[in-house]
Amino acid sequence: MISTDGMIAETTARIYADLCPREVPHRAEAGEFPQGLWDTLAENGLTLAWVSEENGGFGAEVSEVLGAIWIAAQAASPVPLAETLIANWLLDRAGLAPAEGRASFAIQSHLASAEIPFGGAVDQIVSFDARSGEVALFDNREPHAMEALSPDGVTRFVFSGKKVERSGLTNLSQHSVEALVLTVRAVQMAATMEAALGLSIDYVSAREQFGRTLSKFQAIQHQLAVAASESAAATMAATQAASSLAAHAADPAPAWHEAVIAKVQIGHSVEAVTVPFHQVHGAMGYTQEYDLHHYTRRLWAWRDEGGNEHHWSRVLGGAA
Amino acid sequence: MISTDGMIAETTARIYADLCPREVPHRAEAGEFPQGLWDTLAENGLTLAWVSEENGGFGAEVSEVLGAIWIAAQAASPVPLAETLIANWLLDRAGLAPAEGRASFAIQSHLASAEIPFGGAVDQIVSFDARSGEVALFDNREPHAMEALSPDGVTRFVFSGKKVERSGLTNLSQHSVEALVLTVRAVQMAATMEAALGLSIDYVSAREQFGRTLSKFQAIQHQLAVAASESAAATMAATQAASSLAAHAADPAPAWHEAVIAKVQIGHSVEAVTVPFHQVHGAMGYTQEYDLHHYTRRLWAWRDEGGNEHHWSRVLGGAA
Amino acid sequence: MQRFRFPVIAPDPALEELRAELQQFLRSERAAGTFQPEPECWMASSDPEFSQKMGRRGWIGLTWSSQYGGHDKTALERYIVTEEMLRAGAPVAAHWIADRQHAPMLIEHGTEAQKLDILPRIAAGTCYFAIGLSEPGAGSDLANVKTRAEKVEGGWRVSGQKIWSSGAHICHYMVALLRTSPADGRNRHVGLSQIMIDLKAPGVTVKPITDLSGDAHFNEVYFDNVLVPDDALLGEEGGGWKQVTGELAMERSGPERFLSSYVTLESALHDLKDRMTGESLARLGRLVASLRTLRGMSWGIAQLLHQGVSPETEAALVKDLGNRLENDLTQQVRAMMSDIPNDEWSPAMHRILNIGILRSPPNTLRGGTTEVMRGITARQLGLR
Amino acid sequence: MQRFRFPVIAPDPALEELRAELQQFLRSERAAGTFQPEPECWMASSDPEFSQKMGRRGWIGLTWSSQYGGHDKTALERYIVTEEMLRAGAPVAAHWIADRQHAPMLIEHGTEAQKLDILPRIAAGTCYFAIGLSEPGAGSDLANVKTRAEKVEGGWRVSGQKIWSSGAHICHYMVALLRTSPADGRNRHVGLSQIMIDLKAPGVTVKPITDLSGDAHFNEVYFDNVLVPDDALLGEEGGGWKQVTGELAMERSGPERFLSSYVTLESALHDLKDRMTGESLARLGRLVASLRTLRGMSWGIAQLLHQGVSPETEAALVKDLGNRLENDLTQQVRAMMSDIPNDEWSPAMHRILNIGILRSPPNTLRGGTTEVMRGITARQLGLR
Repeated sequence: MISTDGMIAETTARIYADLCPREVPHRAEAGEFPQGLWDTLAENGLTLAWVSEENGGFGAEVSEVLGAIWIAAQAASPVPLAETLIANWLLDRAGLAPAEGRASFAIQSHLASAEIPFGGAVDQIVSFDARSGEVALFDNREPHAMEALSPDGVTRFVFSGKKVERSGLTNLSQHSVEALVLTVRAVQMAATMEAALGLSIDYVSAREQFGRTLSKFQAIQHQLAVAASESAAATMAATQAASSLAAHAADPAPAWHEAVIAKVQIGHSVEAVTVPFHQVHGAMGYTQEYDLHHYTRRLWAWRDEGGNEHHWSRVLGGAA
Repeated sequence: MISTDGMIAETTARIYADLCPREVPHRAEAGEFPQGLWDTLAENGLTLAWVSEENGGFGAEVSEVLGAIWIAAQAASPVPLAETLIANWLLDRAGLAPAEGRASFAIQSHLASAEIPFGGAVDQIVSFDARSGEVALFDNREPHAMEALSPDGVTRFVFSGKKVERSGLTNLSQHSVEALVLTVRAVQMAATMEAALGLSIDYVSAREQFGRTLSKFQAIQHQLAVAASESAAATMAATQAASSLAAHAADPAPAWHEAVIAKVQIGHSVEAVTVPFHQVHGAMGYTQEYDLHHYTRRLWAWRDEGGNEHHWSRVLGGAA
Repeated sequence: MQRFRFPVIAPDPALEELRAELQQFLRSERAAGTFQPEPECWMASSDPEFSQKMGRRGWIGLTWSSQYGGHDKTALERYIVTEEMLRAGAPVAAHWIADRQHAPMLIEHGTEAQKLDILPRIAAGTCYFAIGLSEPGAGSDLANVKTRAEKVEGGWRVSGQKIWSSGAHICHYMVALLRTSPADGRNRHVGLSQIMIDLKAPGVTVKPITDLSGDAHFNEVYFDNVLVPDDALLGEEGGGWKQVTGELAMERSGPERFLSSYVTLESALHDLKDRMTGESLARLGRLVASLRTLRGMSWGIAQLLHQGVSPETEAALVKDLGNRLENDLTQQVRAMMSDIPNDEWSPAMHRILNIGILRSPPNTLRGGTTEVMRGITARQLGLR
Repeated sequence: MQRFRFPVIAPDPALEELRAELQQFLRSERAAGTFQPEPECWMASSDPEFSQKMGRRGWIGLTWSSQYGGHDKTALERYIVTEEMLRAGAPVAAHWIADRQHAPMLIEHGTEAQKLDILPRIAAGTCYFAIGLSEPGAGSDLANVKTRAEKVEGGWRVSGQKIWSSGAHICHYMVALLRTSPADGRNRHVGLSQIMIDLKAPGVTVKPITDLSGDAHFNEVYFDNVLVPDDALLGEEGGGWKQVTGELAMERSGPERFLSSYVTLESALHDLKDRMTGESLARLGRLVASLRTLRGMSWGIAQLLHQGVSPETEAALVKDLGNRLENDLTQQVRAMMSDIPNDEWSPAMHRILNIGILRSPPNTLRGGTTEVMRGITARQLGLR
């Protein structure tokens, strides 16, 4: 279990309960960014939670912040909270001031470009160069939107020729940064699976066919039982990654292994949960006005982000 | 559908109905070879069905003989009928007289040895050398028994140093022989799946739990429905391979593609049928005294024979 | 014993000529930029202009009489046309359902006037039909339809609501399953009839439903005392249930049940070319085997239908297997594409894979859910 | 919300010492040829000598008091022992069930005399127990047991039949679920009790059942008016149902539910060594992730059990996931091994893979079928 105790998670829970009811992700996708939600998160310092005090942040515990990320994901958070947290963590490690507003991140390796989550809705991109350890802050004007599975949108960011606003060196390795990013996504994915499971249970408990609620059909029960088992496994994998990250907060490199395990485990279970979730919902779950797709589309997008489960399985097998 | 009309199939059906009731495969596995069944098959000329008239056989149609093979497989035939048919087909193509009794076959490629189906119960081994097209008949004294999944037993046969009794050249390619062997096995596997499906349906229709027959549980119905769909697909794949083989009886090389498709399709579906068959049978299906394992163990053995479904999937993908 | 009937059909060279002609047409249309290939094109990719082009080439209405604008060809020729359109991911959704389903229905049940009026327009690719089965309270449980048609002087008055009617916003007609008399106690299958409704008639309101992929081909269709003439009743009054289940069985075995994601595989092969690893070759081999096997089953059923046999269980098997294959195909392609860095993917690959994933959920719902398919098979196995 | 409780436990270096000691022992036993690793060793690989060796090293009866021959260790230390034995595929079946299940039962419900008599022998690896639950008419539907125990002067008379009792042919005792009074109308859960039966007692007949792999560890056990003393009743008269469901829940989360085929993977890695293709590395990676995740879940439950909490649903989840993992592992290994010609396989690989396949069907049956596990989960989800 990801702990959602502590002040940071509780504040986050309160803000989302107040300012992110189910209409908000819908409106965000229609182009109406929830400025009030974002401003409140920022005013409460949540975007700076992983920034050290000397750089103007709160130096919060890894695990407390992951609890907040869990809560945001369960609300289908339509703002780049996790992305900004990661971006600011990177800046902090390079001794740089946090981003001014909404930010996202990119890991630069041999590729000339990167796919940026939430890329259409952020002001700045923080890149980490895996070869040099350099962190750089780029302006994100005119992002190149891509067709995306995620409701959050994705853009493609080409590194060369872009103006660097500030930059600095870190002693972080690629494994360090991957450990953080993969763990954050694992927590979000596990939270998303559990939220979508909850929606599915509610739906089959209310909907009738053939004079019975759907929940009374053994085929429905067993589909959701399998999905629940995969969702529980995802939460375990995320929790193990989170524990390992918390134990290596100073430099997360040793947490890389558990983070990759979580990526592989959870990535491979996406089909095993999204297929039954959609199936038990029937056509209703396929409509834009219903909430399920806020969860399933994020799962589809996140499993591919930064390499899909097949890629990371090879990496993990090679490291074993 | 594999046609089981025609005199050869009907004769086979009659012989198996008379001489291969359910006890016979059980006794064969306990070491009691069903000599009466075998002698009757041989006396009726069935082992020579694919031998041309000039070599003392009947030169029967490919498709008629495949119908007989289907029938034998559904009875969990504990005698090397299919193996002897293949062995004699090879000898015939080399202009050689058929084997004297029970025979099996081996395809010699770069390996120094081959796994011989029914190897413990046959008098002679007919090898086909894929490099030269040569067919050779070996004595099979002192076979080296291996641990085997199949109730028919498997031996390992080392080619070098063995006495060749007779040999001759053919103009057959490796593809020609593979087309025949893979098609024969595909027909046997599809027949075996359908027979085991029948056993499963009978079992769940008779067995009660919680005051209802098992067949009334939706979870049981859906498991067997999925198995039935895979079994139907296996039969289609086998039938397409059989049609192609029949259309190219003179030299089956052009039938290779459909035969490989059948191997891949059916091999990949073995788990999808054997898992539900065993599951709906509960512990009963796991006992030696019950019949199910005669079918499931053959499926497990045949999917591995001459390379498993993964190997052949690569071959097929490379040929596409 | 062999439990299911799937004849194997020998190849027919005449059909291969037709296929070559279709491929030539599709290649040149793609080259001209008329369309971009899309998965699930028969449901979600509409282009009336493309449909009209097909109509001009004689590729709609193949099987019916030239007297009604048809082309006097066989069901197997029609099969080849549908197969090639799906393989190409062409924008055929506008006319697909009318050609597949409603034209045969009109031929069987329509008046001479209706046939002369409507069939030539369907064949020309200018007249489209929507299916009117589902309602908010009647999904898998189709017998629960509540939309009523009341007999009035000279026709029927229709009131109620249909939902998930694909394409209704561009269609000219809907054939709806309606309650024309009350259920007989617990037997809800009686008193249902099929009625053709002009979607431009007063009292009809069509409201698009946007789906999670952003497409808006589904619709809610409301009927407020819509008056339709007597001859709008297709088939027997009260015979709707039997007619509908017969049609569903026919549709379930078509190539749209296993070729709808084919373009995804083709796109991946294009991007990977000579960079296929052993693993990807194995994935390809497995898909080739499944596609070939399902094609054989579907084609065998087409042959039976051609002979007037309607094998309900075999069709349900094809649909269930085909749905599994299509989901599997998309996942296998995701795995294959992981062999190359994603900035070496073509833009088309990104697009096709995204569309394929986003459009996949309804596959196992439309035309009967997976649960309904397995129930049909279980009944044939004697389990229920 | 988080629906299930699975604590994450930080690594404990003390446990790693124990693990090293176990691994050292197992390596030297294997080198000495005492055993060949086998899948499903805890069910099907019996070697009383090996059990006695373990007893001498203090690896049976870890958690109970030294007063009864135990070693005053924690449940977590016991977990490490079971884990290493399973990973090695060691022949532990003889004592496994007594150590896991019946010793704790005796500690809770036994008389002082029974504890002093039996527990030290279990801990020494010389006294074995069989489970007496299933009957020919009571499989998943366990409440349907018909074997009766009738109260008589000074004890009980037992008549009836148990089946699928693993190891009964070498066991000294069986603890059986028996009907001690009639069902209360439709409530069949009342009137059941757990009774310990000396398998050497007059009237007991043990008949081995050979399974499809050729093993004969299953048995039919017949009771013909077998007299057992009063203190053979373990726990409450009529409380058998509750006791049994509690025990089942405890067993379902152990490492035997996901490590039973581990030796198959290890054997493949040994044969493949540096010949692993990218595909095989991916398969390995996926298995590593699943094993690690399930281990975390199972270990978390061990912690809860240690604290006296018995999480029934979490245990059912582990069993269902573990069963799926084990089937998957065997299939993944088949795929990995297809990378090298089969005459380059070690003889051990052939043997282990065959055994793994042949012994796999009971996994999803014993300890509660997959259908029962999913029913338990569905109940917790509020669906039934």
